Amino acid sequence: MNKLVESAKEGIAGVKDGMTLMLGGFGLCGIPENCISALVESGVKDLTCISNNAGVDDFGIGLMLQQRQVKKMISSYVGENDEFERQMLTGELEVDLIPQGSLAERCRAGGAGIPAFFTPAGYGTEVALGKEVRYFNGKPHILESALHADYALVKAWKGDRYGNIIFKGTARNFNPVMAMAGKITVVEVEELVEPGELDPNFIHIPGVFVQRIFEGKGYEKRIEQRTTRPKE
Amino acid sequence: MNKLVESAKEGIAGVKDGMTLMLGGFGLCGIPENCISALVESGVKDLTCISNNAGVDDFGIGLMLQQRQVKKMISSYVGENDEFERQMLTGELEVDLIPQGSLAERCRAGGAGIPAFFTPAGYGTEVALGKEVRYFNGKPHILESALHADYALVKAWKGDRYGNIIFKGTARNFNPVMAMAGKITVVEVEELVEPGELDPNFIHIPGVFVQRIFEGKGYEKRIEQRTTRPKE
Amino acid sequence: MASVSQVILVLKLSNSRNLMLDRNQIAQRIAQELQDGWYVNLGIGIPTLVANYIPEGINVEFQSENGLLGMGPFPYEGEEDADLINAGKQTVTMMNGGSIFDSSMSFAMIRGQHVQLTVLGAMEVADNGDIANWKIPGKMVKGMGGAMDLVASADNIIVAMSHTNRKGQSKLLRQCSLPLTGVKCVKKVVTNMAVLDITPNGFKLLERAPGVTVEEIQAATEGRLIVEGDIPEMNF
Amino acid sequence: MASVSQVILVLKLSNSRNLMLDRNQIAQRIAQELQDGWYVNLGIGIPTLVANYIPEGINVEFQSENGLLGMGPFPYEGEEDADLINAGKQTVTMMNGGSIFDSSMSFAMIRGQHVQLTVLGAMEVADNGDIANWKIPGKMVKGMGGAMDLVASADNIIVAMSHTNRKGQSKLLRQCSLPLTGVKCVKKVVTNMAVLDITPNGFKLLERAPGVTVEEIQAATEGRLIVEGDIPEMNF
Repeated sequence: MNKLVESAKEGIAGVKDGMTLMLGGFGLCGIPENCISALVESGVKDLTCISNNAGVDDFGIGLMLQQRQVKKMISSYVGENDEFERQMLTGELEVDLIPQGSLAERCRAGGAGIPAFFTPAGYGTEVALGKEVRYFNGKPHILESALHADYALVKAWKGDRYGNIIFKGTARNFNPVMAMAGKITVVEVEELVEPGELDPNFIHIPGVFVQRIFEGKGYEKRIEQRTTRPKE
Repeated sequence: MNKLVESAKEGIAGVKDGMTLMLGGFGLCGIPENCISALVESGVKDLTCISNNAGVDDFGIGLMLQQRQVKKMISSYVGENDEFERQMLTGELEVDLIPQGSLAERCRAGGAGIPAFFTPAGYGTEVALGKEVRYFNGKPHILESALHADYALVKAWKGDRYGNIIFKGTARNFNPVMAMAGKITVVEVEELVEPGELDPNFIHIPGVFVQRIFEGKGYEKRIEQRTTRPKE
Repeated sequence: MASVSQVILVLKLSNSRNLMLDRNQIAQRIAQELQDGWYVNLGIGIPTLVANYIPEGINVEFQSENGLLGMGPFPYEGEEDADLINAGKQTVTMMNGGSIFDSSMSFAMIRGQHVQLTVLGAMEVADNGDIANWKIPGKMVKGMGGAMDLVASADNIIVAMSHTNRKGQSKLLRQCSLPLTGVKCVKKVVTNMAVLDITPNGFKLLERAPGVTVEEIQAATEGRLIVEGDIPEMNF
Repeated sequence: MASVSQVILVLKLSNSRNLMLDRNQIAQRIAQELQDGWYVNLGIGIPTLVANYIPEGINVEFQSENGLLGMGPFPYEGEEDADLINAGKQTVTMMNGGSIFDSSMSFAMIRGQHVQLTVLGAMEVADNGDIANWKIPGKMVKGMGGAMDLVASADNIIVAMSHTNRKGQSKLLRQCSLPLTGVKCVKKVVTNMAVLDITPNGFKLLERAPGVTVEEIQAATEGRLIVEGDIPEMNF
C-alpha cells in the first residue's frame, strides 16, 4: 500500500501530450504548486485541464499557459489572466465553461461511478444546449455527465504513504472530488505523516483513491485578494 | 442558529401518521435510539421508514414494528427480525428493497438537489423493473431517483447547538446522507459540546442541514454479532 | 454567527444623482429582508456589503460556495491566512461554529435548498424573473462561476443592482437581451431607485428610494411595472 | 495492512465427501488470487475466511461496505467496540492507516471501481457470468444488501461457493433459475471441486480440487464447461 514517490517529477511521471488532467484549487488557494512546476518543466503539451480557475499570469495554471501547454480549459471562471485571454481570443485555447456546482458534482460522479445525473443548474441557458431536459416535481433539470481524468493533481495538507489525506481550510475546495476522479491521482502534501497519525474518523479522502503521494517543497501559497481590516 | 431541543420527545414533535422518516444506522450500529423510543411512546403510525435495516425484534426499528407503527419499510436488508417477517408475510407490512449503494446515493441525492442519477447497480434484476435503462461507455445503467423524508432521525457522536456534528467509527454509515435529506433533520448526540469545540476542518455534517439537536440519554448500543478472538 | 459589523471596504459611491441609493444603502435595504436563523450566500459586489447591515437581534450565517459556512469579517492586517478565502478569493475569517467542506458538499447545500437566501448582482433582470449576469457577447467571457447553480436552486433570490446601466438604459426588462444565467428565478430586486417583487404579471413596485417618484421609476423600468396604491418610501 | 492471519471463526466443515475442499480450503485457494496493493471486499461466509490466508509478502486492505477501509481481525474478548462493526454486523478492529467514511462514500469507492476485488457467495452462477444470491421465491426475502452494487461495479468478481446444492444439484448453470443479483459480472468461480473462469463460451476449467476428477466436475456442472488439455490439481 506504499504510494510514496520521491518528487513532483516522479508524481507526474507518465503524463503525456494530449492527456486530460484535473487540478485542484479555487483561485490560487489549494493548488498543486509542485505538480504544476513539474509539468512546466516536463514540457508536456496539448493538455486538457479541468480546474475551477486558470491561475494568474505568473502563477498556477497560468505558468502552463505561458508555455502553451494547455489545449483546452474546462473551468467555471477564468478571469484574472491576460495570457489566457489572449490565447482564448486568438483561438489558440479552447474553453469549456461549466457551472461551478456542476463541475464539482461531475468530478464526484466520475469518481463515484455515476455516469450522469440531473441538475437544475444551467437550464434555459447556453449551458443546456444539446443536453437532455427533464422535469422533476415540475421543475426543469438538465442531464450532466461524469468527468474523468488521466491524472488528478491534488494538493492536501497532510497525508500518509497509504494515501490517506486531510485538507486545511478552504484549500479543500475541489481537491477531494478530483482525488476521487483521477485514473492516477497524485497528491502533494505539506506534511507527510506516518500511517496511523491521522485519526481514521477524520480522514477526508481515504487512500483507496490515491495512487501517488509526496511531500511538496517551498509552498508559496500566493494570496490573490489580500483583504484586511484595521485593528480596532 | 440555536437548534437545541430539550428531549427526544421535543425532537420528534410534529411527526404525524403517514409521514416518511429516514433513520440512520447499519444493523444496530449508529441508530437513533432515543428518537425511536420517543416514536414508540408517541404512538404515531402508518409510517414509511427509510433505513438500511429494520432492527431486531426487541431493539431499534423492531420496537416500532412491535407496535405496528410502520406501514412500509424501504431498506437494503431486513433479516434478523421475526415480527418483521410475520408482518411482511401477512401483508401488513409493505417492503421496498433497494441495493445498499443506491439507497445511500438516493439519500445523498435527495439532500443535494439531484433528482435522479444513473447507476449500474440492479441492471438486469427485478430492481430495474420499470426503470429507464441507458448505456454509458457500453455499460448498462438504470435511472434511480432521489429519496426525501419529512423527518430524518440521525445519531451522531458529538454536536453543537448550531447543528454541526461528527460521527465515530462505523456508527457513521447512513447518518450523514440522511442528515442531508430530511426536511426536518433531528440529531441525537452522545455528547453536546460548545460551538467552536469541534474543529471546523473536521465537521462531518455542517449545521446547515440540521434543524434540531439534543443530547440522548442512556445509550445501550447493543451489539448484534459479538465476535472476538482469544488473547494470544 | 453574530453580526458581521466591522467589514471595511473601499466603497465607490454611486455616480447617480443624490436622491438615489448608494451601494451601501442598497445593501442596507436588502439586509432588512434577512430573517433570524437564515443561511445566506452573498455574491461579489454590492451583495457582499449586506453583511455590514445585519439588523439587531438577527443571527444569520454566511455561506461561501468555495466551501465555507460561518464566514466572518476580513482578517486583521497581518493575520491573513492563504488557506481561508471566500468565493471572491478575498482573505476572510471564520465565525465560531463555522465549518469547512469541499465544493461538491457546498453545492449540495445550495442545490438542495438548505441555503435560505442568495443575494447577487445582475446586468439584466426580466419581469418574469429571468436573470443575465455572466456574459456579454463580444466581450471576454470569464465564466459563470457558481451563479447558475445558485439561481437555479435557491428558493429566495434577491438581485442587488443599479436600476439603469451607465448609458441610462433600464436593466429591468420585458425580456433579457444578454445570455441568461437562469430562468424565472429572481424573486425580488433592490435597486438604487426601488424595491420590486417579481410577480406573474411583472415587477410589482413595493418601495421607492427616498425622494424618487413613481414616475421616475416607471420611466427607468422597461419591463412591466405594477403600481398599486400608494408606494411608500424605504425606511432605514 | 499487514496480513490478517489470526482471525478465528467457528468453522462448519463441509459435509461433502473428503476429497472436496472444505470452506477454509476454498478461502485459501481464493487468497492465492490476491495481488499486492489490492483493496478487497469480502462477503459474508466463505469469503470472510479469505482474510486468514493472505500469502506472504502480499499486502491487501479490506473494505467493508458499511464504511470501513483497513478492516482488521476480530477484537480480543472484552475489547469489542459497538461502534466498529463490519458489513456482517460483527465486531471488528481496524488496521493502522485505516479510515472511516459514510455509506455514500463507501459505494462511491465500489461503484467507481477503486476496489480491485470482490469475493462473494452465490446460490447460482450462470456460464455467462450471471449471478443469483439474494432471493428465493416463496421464501422470506431479506434483501440484497450491497451485493447488487458490488457485482454491478467490480471489475473483478470471484464467487466462492459449493459446486452443488444440498440436493446435489449443480449451482453452475446454463442460466440462473433464481432472481438475478447481477448480469454477466462474475469473472471466476472457486468451488469445493474446481477453479473456473467465465469465458464467452462458458466455464473454463482451470484447476481441480486434489483427487477430484474432470469427469466428476463435468457431472456436477450443468452449464457449458470448457476442458482444454490437462487440468492440474490446485496447489496449497
